[in-house]
Amino acid sequence: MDLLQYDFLQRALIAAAVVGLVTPLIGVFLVQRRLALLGDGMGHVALAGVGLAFLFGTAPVPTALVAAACGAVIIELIRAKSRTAGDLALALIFYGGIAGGVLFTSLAGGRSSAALNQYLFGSLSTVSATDLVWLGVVAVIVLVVLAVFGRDIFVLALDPDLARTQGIRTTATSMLLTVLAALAVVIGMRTVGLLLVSAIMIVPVAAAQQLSRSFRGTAALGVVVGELSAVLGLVASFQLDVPPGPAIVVLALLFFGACAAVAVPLRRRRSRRVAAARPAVLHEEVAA
Amino acid sequence: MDLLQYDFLQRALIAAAVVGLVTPLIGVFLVQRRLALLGDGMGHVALAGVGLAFLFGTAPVPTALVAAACGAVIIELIRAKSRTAGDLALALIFYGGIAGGVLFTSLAGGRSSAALNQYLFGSLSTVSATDLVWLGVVAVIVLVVLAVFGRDIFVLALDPDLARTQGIRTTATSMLLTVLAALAVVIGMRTVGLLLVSAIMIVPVAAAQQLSRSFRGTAALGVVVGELSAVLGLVASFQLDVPPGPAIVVLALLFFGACAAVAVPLRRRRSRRVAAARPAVLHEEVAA
Amino acid sequence: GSGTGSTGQAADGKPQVVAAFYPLEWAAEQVGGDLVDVTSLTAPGAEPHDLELTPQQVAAVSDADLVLYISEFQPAVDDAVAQNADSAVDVAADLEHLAAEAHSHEGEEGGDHAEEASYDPHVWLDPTNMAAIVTLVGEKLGAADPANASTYTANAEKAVAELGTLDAEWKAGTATCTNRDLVVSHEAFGYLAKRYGFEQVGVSGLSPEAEPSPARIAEVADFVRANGVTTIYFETLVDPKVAETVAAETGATTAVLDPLEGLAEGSSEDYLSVMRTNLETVKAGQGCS
Amino acid sequence: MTHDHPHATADTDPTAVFAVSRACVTFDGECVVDEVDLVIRAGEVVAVLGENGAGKSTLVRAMLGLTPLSHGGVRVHGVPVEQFRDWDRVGYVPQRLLSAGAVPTSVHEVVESALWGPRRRFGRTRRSPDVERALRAVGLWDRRDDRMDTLSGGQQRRVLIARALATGADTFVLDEPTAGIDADSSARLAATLGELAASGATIIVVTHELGIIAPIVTRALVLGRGDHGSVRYDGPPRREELAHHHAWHHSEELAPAEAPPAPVTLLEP
Amino acid sequence: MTHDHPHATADTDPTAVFAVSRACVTFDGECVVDEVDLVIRAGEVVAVLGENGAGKSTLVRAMLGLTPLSHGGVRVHGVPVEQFRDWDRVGYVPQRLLSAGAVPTSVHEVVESALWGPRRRFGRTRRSPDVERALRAVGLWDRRDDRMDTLSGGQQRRVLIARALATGADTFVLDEPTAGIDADSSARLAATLGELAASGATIIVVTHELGIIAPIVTRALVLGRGDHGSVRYDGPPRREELAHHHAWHHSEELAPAEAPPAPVTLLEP
Ligand SMILES: Nc1ncnc2c1ncn2[C@@H]1O[C@H](COP(=O)(O)OP(=O)(O)OP(=O)(O)O)[C@@H](O)[C@H]1O
Ligand SMILES: Nc1ncnc2c1ncn2[C@@H]1O[C@H](COP(=O)(O)OP(=O)(O)OP(=O)(O)O)[C@@H](O)[C@H]1O
Ligand SMILES: [Mg+2]
Ligand SMILES: [Mg+2]
Ligand SMILES: [Zn+2]
Repeated sequence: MDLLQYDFLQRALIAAAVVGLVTPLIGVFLVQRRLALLGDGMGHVALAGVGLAFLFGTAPVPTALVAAACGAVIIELIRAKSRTAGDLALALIFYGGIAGGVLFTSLAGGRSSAALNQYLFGSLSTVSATDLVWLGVVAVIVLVVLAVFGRDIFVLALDPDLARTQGIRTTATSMLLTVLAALAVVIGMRTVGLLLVSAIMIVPVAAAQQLSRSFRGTAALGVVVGELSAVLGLVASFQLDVPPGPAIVVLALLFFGACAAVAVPLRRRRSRRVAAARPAVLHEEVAA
Repeated sequence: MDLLQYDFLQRALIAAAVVGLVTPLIGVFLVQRRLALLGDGMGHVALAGVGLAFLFGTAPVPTALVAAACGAVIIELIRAKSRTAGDLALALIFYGGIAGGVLFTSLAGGRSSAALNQYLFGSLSTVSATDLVWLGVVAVIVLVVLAVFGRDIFVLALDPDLARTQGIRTTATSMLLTVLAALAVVIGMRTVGLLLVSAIMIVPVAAAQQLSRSFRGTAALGVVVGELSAVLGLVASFQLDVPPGPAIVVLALLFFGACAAVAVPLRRRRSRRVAAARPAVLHEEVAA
Repeated sequence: GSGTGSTGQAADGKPQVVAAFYPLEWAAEQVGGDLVDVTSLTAPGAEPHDLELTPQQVAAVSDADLVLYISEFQPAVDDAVAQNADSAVDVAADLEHLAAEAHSHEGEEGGDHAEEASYDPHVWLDPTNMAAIVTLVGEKLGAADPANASTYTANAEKAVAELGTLDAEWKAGTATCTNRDLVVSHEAFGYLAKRYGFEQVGVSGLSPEAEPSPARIAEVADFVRANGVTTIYFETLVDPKVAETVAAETGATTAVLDPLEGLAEGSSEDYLSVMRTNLETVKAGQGCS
Repeated sequence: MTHDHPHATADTDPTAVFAVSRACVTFDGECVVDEVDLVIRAGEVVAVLGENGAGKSTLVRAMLGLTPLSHGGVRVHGVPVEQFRDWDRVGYVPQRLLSAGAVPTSVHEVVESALWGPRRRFGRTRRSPDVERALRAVGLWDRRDDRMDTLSGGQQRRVLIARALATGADTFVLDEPTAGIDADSSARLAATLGELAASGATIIVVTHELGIIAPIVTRALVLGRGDHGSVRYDGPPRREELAHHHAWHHSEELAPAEAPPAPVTLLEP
Repeated sequence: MTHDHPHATADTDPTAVFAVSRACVTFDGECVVDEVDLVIRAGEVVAVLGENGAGKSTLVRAMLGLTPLSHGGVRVHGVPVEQFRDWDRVGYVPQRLLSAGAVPTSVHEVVESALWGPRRRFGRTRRSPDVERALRAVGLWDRRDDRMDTLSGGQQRRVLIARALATGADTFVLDEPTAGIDADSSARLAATLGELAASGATIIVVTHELGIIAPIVTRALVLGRGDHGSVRYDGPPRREELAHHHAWHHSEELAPAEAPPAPVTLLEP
């Protein structure tokens, strides 16, 4: 069967390519800041937002976006103001999101979570043209923000004190990253699905860092792995008649396994070369 | 209405008390090892296990347990063998669990996740006598294992090198913790629900560490907060007619907020006392 | 075990009936009228990941004189019933011909995308099944409250008659349909399709985690094109995106077919009126003029 | 090469690089830095001495705005530190090594990152001669592509020093830069700092071993718990006074009287 | 107070505390510790010297079984290190400070935890006199209830030293214990190590500044890249040889010829 014969598959392919390109670029910062599960956490907070929308009769998707952004800000505030590690702050928001979602809907008169979900869950196979526009807008926002502030975020993740003595506003900068991730996750879950967007943020980065010796290298390789997983995973899901989200994620996990497996021999080989090129370490240059 | 008039509420009260007592004791180690979201992750792996059970026609709950235990072991292996941080290893398992669950069930003929869930999700209001027995057995196992190996796990979390030079087998010990947590989560989700068991593991510990200056203090205060949240949350859920799991979790989060809020003034006051008691620091004792 | 507080009659002396979700609530109301208090657990299906009953609901289940539910539809209700209610009636299991139908249903669709449980629980979408349920409820209420047994029987018969009318309307309305393929985004309409001579073609399940596979969508799109299907149905409580995708792919239109798992808040509709709306939808969509 | 009398008011001095006035830092209700008045002028090389816990790191962190003051104020180049924006004039070496990040980071990236920040958002830094010069100055240019976390402890500290040097700043705050660093590298650092000082840079070095940097130090500051705030001594680095103020070996209880353990570094067997 | 000739085969020596034979550690294909043969006997006080990256930490970690050898072997008290079980005889101070845990941990708990492990699972350790003695030896007994992460860098290292002392071991491996530690505390540590040595303990100290511990050192080991494996020098701590082997100040390029920066610690102005 020819894949591109179907419009919906063309759209799915474009969406997968965009997600595979953009999300690992956010993910590499999230991994460095030890917020690898932020994606799923934001998903749950967005659900709580929909619950709130039911309760107060506001529009669900914007409320969800606002809730996720607030969740992102709260994570950073908890981190900054109290002695709480990043993953722990995330866990608080995560469980708070689930509990809040159930409570609010229960208070709003017992609508089930299925009702919540319809406002939030997309799937690669059902991406509409409007969805593509949304994805594109968010992708551009993400790329622009990272181009401008990515270096600041990197320095911050390296060491907050060093960042501050370079004039970087630490709390604002880390909020920027988290809010950006929240935005990407909420739009992504609405269009291509939560599993896909939150996992493709992280898994390719985990694969890339097995082989890489630098942050830039990790980001670049992460994008490659993300792209490959997204496109090949979509094709495979069509061939094997399985849902595309999980297929892509499983493929990315296979990439991770492969990278981890080759990491050891590769490291060995690479450095034999380096060792050969560097006969007397630390002795060739003297003080400048 | 009198709460204890109903058998099911008596059982719920007992279950809540057991969960509030035991899970923060696991949680304090998980938080220290930066696996605060392990609970939810194990839940998803267990779901993948049920998917596998559908595929191969095995018994769902034991398969889920085995899958969760394997997930726990894999997390520790990824950590030990590749350059992957704890939270990242957890994220891999987490997304792998979701993707695997969906794929397996899709391959097994498209049963929806509702079918998965019924094998795994319990609720405090519907705890049976058999569930109580299971909970009790797991609670005893957890308490015994922690009594015997808790100190080893602590040293390991402090510093793996120091642990090894004390003769502690590091990989085995950290697997022990993760598998123990997986066991507690799977039994807990089957009986009292995933949200409750995984959140009560973590949130009270986060609250306790705001006020505490020691690991023991955090564990003790965590149990107190866990117990209070569980019991009061259950009562509140009955009064307010909301589901008990989220009510308990929200109460625990309120405790966290309260602890974080009083932490600063309390620290200030406490230490003025210390300062008074210690006029010349570092000078009263000379080499032993 | 059962609740110690299961004293039978509540403060106002009326029998307490707890229905798991809307169609059963409707049945109980039709049969019980003003003589009973009917409450609904109204927690329609879906992700029990976070679905829990409140303790008061469980207490209501354990105190009730009659609990109406369908097993394997709502796990939380199953649990509550298993421990607390002597007076629970699984309306699907207690009716042998329904169970048998369910099994044959599984046999014919086995391996496909149909089931949420070991059988299709959406029995209430066939008015004749609903009639059987109403009759059953009449019997059970009569047993629980023998003093009013004859009223219940009379009420049940009246409701069965209305359901008969509904069935007749459906039969007549769908007799002339040019298209017999009912393409739905969630396969809740198996019994209905079978009764009125349609073939249900499902696109996917309803859960967010069970996203449809692209191959399946392509297959349905091909089917839609090949068979001249003009309308894809989605249900109220579930994301219409799947239906919209297939519709956009094929040029078909979408329409709402309500599976009646619950009523919208503040709705003045009831089972009969919703089923009649469904009939109009199907007539328009399947070319039955 | 002047220095202020301790406890001078400092707010008004226009030539001061750092002007600290009546600064206190309170942790958990306890004054760690207590009533410090201090002016550091351009071109000074200040050694900050004092026992562990004397508040050396806390003081320099407060001077950089990293630790909030409970009262008092700090001005950097005349501007309150909270409003100071010329951060590219400051190079800082923290006392602690970077914690191993979850994502691999190369030595070059760590040093290069010194050139990033609000003021220099779009420049290319990968081929910056500053980075190369700085890495060569600490003898680690050939390790530039290695992962930061595979370096030895001393090498990692040297990378952090290179990072501060790469900024091209004129003000340096180094918190124990020579701890765990070998003799060669210390000497090289001393030479580099000497050059910088000669070119007019202001340098603040927190240290426990004046040793190799002693020749370039123009002023010593001894911190500790005293009667009049945290500054015990502020003046030229004279042996007796420093010894008197506990900043250097004087441990009578432990060493034989009048024969303190010879500062000679090696035994003659 | 004897020492072995370098490159002696060591496997068979029954009195050896550590017997390292032809040990190599390879990171990323590069030999960091190369063909090391070494026997350390009970009662020796060995200083391990060498420039940053010479492999000092790697060697002692390999001796403790913390870093796997790519070939060769290590025996501890006659047992291959992988099978060694008497870990309560060994006290180790790592080079890096503990990373701040997510859960608060008190100083007392950190030190106390030295007494835990497979051999001593159920004893009470909260009132152990060992813990108190060790914390007093590093002058931090009054900080015992404070959170570890609120201590200064030097204080944290002293807690780690206390942790090693509290084990009651007879073998100590200290990786740069005096880096970042004040003079008083160093002197105190030297005194404590002297006592331990006098009582027959075996001590291995990795260091860049022999300074205050010089009097008790019986043997020096200089590591570095050489023609015959990593050990450049193994023998009594004699000044000239150490200087020759790069382990101590000899930086001709930087210091004025024939007048190396005086090891005197302070300037006379
Ligand atoms: N995990 C690792 N992976 C790769 N290389 C490593 C690793 N650990 C150490 N090295 C390299 O091995 C060499 C020796 O490191 P080691 O820590 O033993 O040095 P050291 O002598 O203790 O130095 P220092 O005085 O700085 O502590 C260094 O060049 C370092 O880069
Ligand atoms: N975050 C904190 N919370 C509480 N107390 C702290 C904190 N940071 C430092 N302190 C305390 O303040 C005092 C000074 O610490 P500081 O790090 O400034 O010492 P230092 O002079 O740099 O010592 P060292 O030579 O060990 O580096 C110490 O007693 C320390 O315990
Ligand atoms: Mg300091
Ligand atoms: Mg070292
Ligand atoms: Zn989830």
